Amino acid sequence: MTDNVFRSDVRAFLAESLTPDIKRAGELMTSVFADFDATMEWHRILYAKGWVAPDWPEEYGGTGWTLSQRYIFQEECKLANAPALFAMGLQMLGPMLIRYGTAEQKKYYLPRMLSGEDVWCQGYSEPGAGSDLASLITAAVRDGDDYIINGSKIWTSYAQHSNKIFCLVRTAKEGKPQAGISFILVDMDTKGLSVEPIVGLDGTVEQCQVYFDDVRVPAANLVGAENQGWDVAKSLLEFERGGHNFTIDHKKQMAKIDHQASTQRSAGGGLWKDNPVFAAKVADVAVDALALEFTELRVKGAFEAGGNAGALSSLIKVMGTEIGQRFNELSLEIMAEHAFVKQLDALVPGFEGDAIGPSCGLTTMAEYINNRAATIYGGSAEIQRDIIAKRVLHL
Amino acid sequence: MTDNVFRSDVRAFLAESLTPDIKRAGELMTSVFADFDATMEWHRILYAKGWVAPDWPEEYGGTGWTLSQRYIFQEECKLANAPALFAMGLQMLGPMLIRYGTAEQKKYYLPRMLSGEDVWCQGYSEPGAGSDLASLITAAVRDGDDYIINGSKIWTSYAQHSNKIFCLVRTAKEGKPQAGISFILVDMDTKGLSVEPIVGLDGTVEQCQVYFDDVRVPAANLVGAENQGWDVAKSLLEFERGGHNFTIDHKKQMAKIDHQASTQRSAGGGLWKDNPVFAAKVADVAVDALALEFTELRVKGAFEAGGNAGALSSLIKVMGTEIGQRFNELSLEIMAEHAFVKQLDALVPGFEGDAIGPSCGLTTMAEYINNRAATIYGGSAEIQRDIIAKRVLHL
Amino acid sequence: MFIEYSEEQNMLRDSAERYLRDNYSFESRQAAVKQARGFDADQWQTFAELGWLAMTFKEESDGFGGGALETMILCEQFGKYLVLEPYLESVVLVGGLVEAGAQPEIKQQYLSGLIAGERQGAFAYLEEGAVADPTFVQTTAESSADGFVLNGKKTVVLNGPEADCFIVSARTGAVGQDSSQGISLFFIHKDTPGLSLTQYKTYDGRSASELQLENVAVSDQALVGELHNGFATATPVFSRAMVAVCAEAVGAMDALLAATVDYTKQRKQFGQSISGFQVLRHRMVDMFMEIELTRSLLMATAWKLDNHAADAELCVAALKAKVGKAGRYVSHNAVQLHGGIGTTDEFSVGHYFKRLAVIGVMFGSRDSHLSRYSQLSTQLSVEPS
Amino acid sequence: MFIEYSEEQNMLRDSAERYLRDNYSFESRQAAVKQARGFDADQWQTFAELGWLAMTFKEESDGFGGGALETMILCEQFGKYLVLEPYLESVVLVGGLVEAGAQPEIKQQYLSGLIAGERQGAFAYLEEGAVADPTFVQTTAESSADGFVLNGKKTVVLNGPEADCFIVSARTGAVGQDSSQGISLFFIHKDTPGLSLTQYKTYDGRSASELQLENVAVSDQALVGELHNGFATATPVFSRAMVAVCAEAVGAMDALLAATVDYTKQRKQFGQSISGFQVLRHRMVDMFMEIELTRSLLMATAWKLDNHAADAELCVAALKAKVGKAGRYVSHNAVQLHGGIGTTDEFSVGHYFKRLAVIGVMFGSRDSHLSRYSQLSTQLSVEPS
Repeated sequence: MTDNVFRSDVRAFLAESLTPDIKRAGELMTSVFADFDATMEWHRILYAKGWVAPDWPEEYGGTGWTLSQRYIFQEECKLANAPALFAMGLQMLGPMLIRYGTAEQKKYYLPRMLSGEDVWCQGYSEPGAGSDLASLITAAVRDGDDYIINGSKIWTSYAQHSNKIFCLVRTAKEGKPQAGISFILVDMDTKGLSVEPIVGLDGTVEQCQVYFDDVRVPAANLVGAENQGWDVAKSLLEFERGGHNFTIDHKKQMAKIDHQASTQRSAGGGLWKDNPVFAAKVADVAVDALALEFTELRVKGAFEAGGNAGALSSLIKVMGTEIGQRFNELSLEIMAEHAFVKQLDALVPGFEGDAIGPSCGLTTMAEYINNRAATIYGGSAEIQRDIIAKRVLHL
Repeated sequence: MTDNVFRSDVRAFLAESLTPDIKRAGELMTSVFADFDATMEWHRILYAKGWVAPDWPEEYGGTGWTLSQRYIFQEECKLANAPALFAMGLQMLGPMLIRYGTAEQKKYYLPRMLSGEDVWCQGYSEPGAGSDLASLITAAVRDGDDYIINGSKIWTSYAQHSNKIFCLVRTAKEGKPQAGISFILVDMDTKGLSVEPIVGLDGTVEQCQVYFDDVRVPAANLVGAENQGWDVAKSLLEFERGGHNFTIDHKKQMAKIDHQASTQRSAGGGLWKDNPVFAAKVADVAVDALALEFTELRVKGAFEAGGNAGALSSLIKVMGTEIGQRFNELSLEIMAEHAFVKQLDALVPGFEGDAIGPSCGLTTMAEYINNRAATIYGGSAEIQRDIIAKRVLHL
Repeated sequence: MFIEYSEEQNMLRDSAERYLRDNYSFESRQAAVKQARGFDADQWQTFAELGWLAMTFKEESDGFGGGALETMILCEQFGKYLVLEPYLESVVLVGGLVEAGAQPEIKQQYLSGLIAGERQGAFAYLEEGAVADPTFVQTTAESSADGFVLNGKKTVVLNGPEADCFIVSARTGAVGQDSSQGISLFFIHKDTPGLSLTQYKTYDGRSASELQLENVAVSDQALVGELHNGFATATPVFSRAMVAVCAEAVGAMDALLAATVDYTKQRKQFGQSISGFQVLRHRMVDMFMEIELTRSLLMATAWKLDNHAADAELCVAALKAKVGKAGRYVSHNAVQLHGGIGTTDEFSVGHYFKRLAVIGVMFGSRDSHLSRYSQLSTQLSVEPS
Repeated sequence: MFIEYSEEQNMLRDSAERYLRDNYSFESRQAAVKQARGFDADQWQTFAELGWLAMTFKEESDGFGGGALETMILCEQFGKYLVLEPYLESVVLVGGLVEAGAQPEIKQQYLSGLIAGERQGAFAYLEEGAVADPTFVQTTAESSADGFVLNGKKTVVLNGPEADCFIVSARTGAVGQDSSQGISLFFIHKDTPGLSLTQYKTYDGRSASELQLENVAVSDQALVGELHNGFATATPVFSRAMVAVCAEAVGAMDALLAATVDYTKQRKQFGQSISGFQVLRHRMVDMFMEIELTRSLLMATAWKLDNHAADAELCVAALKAKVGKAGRYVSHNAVQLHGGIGTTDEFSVGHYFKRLAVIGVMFGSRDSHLSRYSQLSTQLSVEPS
């Protein structure tokens, strides 16, 4: 099948399968997460189609697509405003289980992950261990066939919606901090585990803190050997991953700005799109976004040729998030006072009232606010630069 | 005398005393230094008037002006395009001698400095000791009533024109690096001392390297006690000095850009001044320059009130140089290809040929090139930020 | 110049600082945000009793005769403590407009109430799709037998839900060469028939509303300022309002820098305080420099406005542009250096960030003020100081 | 896309890299700068022998049929080694114009000489006070019995002192709606009566001249491209020239980053390599990122030009704008991190900096290209890749 035929097939499927509410959830995303219910509905639709985990090996439920097809699928989903699937299971835990899990773990967990029966969240960060993840202290102490876990995890996205959590826990205090860490799977219903939501600056809850108070977990839930958890987790934080792909997001941001600039008046009475100073600023960001697009293609080219492009991968994370933030700032400049209006109900798909102000400004402030986190989570911009300095420039 | 009357007096004096060639030397400055001969001619004129060292105490030859009058004098000199006097004697060594020199040293050196008979250069930096000045290794070893100096100094401005040099030299290797440094005065004619010019990027020579090969200097030339040289030198590097004053320089740069923008055509055919994107960029820098002007006035106000404004002084150095560089970049954007032309002869006062291209672009490239050093010398922008972090933010 | 503060001004600053420090905790502020009302009426009453609301009105209006400097002094502290109360909307904007241009009857009836904190005002000057351009006015005021009849819709009327009275801009004449021509201002009581509100909260913890006007009839006495030339009255009030929000921004930035310095000293990662990382240290130095440059512009601008300096408006434009840049730089980096907790509702850092986001685009974007700066600076050069 | 290099292209890059590394030291380059001529004629001859000068001409012109990608591959190496020889002026610009638009007689007489490195060319298209606008042409070419008579003055004609022949833009018709209308290009031999030069050096170590034309009579054969529409011929040549200088910039930036990484590792202050300072490390990371983003744009642009993609010109504008920013950022910081020695004639760093300063504003400023990007992007959206 040529890529073009494949693209048409994906488009046809999306056109027919995306319900208005699911699509609306995608349009109303103000962070990397969409409305949870709509997202899970979409998850189940993709599962039914067999397209829920394109990046997995076919034998575990993947699609067997080429790299190019996977890119196209991702692109088309975003362009059609499909909500992003919740990634902690499919993108994070899945691949680690496939590589490090026991036969039993794979057999039990992978199908439930694909079907959406299990919703996973990630327990890595702790209040005292953010950028310096290896300093985590949540402890798992062996007690017969179980571990007993005490401590707390923070920035656990959508923990309030999840029934399972995978955690890094400390099982030994000797040696280098990384050496005593284990990777373990925990049922959220276990006694002693509690979840406290963290209200974000936009007024919604996406993050939680998860507390462990003598939480008893079977030792069979360990992934990899005891004290080898760092390696398990690191396999997905690997430098060489080419997973970042910001171009479609940037293009959607750009299209939004074009629309805003074509409808909103700037000082002096003309439309924003006719303001040369604003146009120059947009062009400045657009040029960087274009340069990043071609950089992503270089990476894709390298992957297709069987190589990797490690250096460029970290660059893409840093530049992709910073360019995104610059687009947010431009949107806020246009929408200005319109963006002040806080109407969280209008951001939920299915809202039937009249939203206040121009609809193109509905998400502006929440996106601007929430996207500040993009340079903090998953390795802050500063940590990324440290990494590039060390691994790429060998400084 | 009111400040306004004083200002008129200064203006009248400048109008009558600045010869065309001296003024031209001021106009053609492409760095902090003007043509040496014209500068010394102006030095002698000011000396004859008694105005060569306004910042010195009256008993040593100062003018007895108020702080405000000294600012006015500085402003008017710059506005009239008087060349900046060579500062190493009058601004640097003079005040140190007044504070730390022996009676004999003051009696001998200060009058010769005022008259211009002695031209001083400064021997601080060494090839291996730039930002980390205290690591200097040029050594002075006591031998009877003399010291014998061996080593080398670099970035010695106008050493080729100077007959005297003041140096920091190592007289002890024990203790903290700062502890074994002495401050000494050296005659440039002394046997074993040699000067090698350093050609700058614009093709002219302002800096030199000075070599000391068994240079014998009387111990009486020490300023302050042996091994106390760091304190002597530091008295002028003091954080609390309010000496920086960039506003007039920025206004002159701004006026130059206004002139260039009013005569040169931008892409599309209009003049640069009518290009809204360029105007916005100019305004952006101009706003920062205005903010810095008011900051300088805050510092001046604090000094007049008998206080100091240490934190703001370091800010002024950093921002003043960086704003200056941004103006240089704007000029280069306007003059573009015209700025490529290298015509060093036309930059010397008294040049009588026809210069190539618009006269407003004559100094553009040299200024742009030379001003990169402004964030390097006298404590690099990075060192300044380290200082502010430590002393102001107490980090 | 440069400014020396009078003893009264120093006292005002010190007392405002002291009162807010002791009585305006972040926790109580957040509790007020969660109320329907959106601010603490008791606080507002205390502000009135402390004389803050009267501070900048003329003595003949029963004020204390203060100017832009006093506005600045108060608002800087309001910014530092994230004060929610509608000083900007009710006092600076509506109070300022009423004092400057309301007819005697209205002035007599309402001004003392505004000054005493008994009445609240809101200025309705924006319309949908054109918030960057307050001269884009489609709301009309047609002349009638005994006054005017207004029709139209105003958007993002800050403090609208709390207001007893509104000042509304409406078109009474054709658009002239100067786009602000043909616009008049009207004082309208909230109970006037035909006026209706849609209320909501704003991201920075305040309240605002949409304002519909359907055949709202007002008397001649409702006119504020000149007919067709309401901007002659509004422009100086906007200038004062820009000083107010810029002072608030400086106070907020001070608070953010202090919090960031403090946090980075305490927060340990990789076995050391993160303030030990040079990149973070320099970032905080750059925050410091942006703040001090802004402060210099702020002080000079307030002083120049009070002294009717020829370049006062130029400085207002410079100041608002600078606040747009500095506010973004400082708040973005404060959040960045706080990491995760900077993005939560629970810590104050994020609330300063949101307030600075709002101030940065309010009353015109940074670029529009740079453009105004360019225009004004070709008209005059900055006066020698 | 994305590009896969052919075996020939890989060989070209490797051989250029190898030759220059072994034969084009910074010291010999500086020796050439100090000569009257401004470049090394032996080097130029070798470049011709290596086939570099013929690389991008059509096979019917005795070239190797290469395109923008080959131009890019060569110029990137020229930038890396600060090559002085006038490849841009003589081959890309004049060679390109002659091949594209010269009359058969001229083409036959001169093109092989240019390709063989025996003749040099210079493109005289700028006039005083309007270097940002090549359509500002006051030099006139009046029609005469057997051709044209040119009068006027051209400025900053790069490689002018070395040129055997010039291509000169002159006005033959009125300014049209499109400001480039009414301009024609003429091929003029340096010995033509009425032509005179004022020669000088440029800050980046090259030579240039002012060009006076006093009743310079040329035949009809001198016309290059269409009458009144010389820009139809010049525009694609300018695009190629922008790829050339941007590739040179990428090579120069690569060299600067490598030198800076190297220097900061060696340079010790405060008891450690200065590469240990986090601020400097991150600065170098930002340099690296600017370079790689620029490289991506460069490769894509060259590829798109060769493939006549609809968005090729859009990419050219993006590329030139990006080089303006990246070149400044990288070169300023390379100098800054080298400290004093970065400001001297003796070390290569400052010479890369000067060359990047020149490239940054040549063929239009960053802003003019951003503006062109805006215009073009409203006309078409970037093609799916």
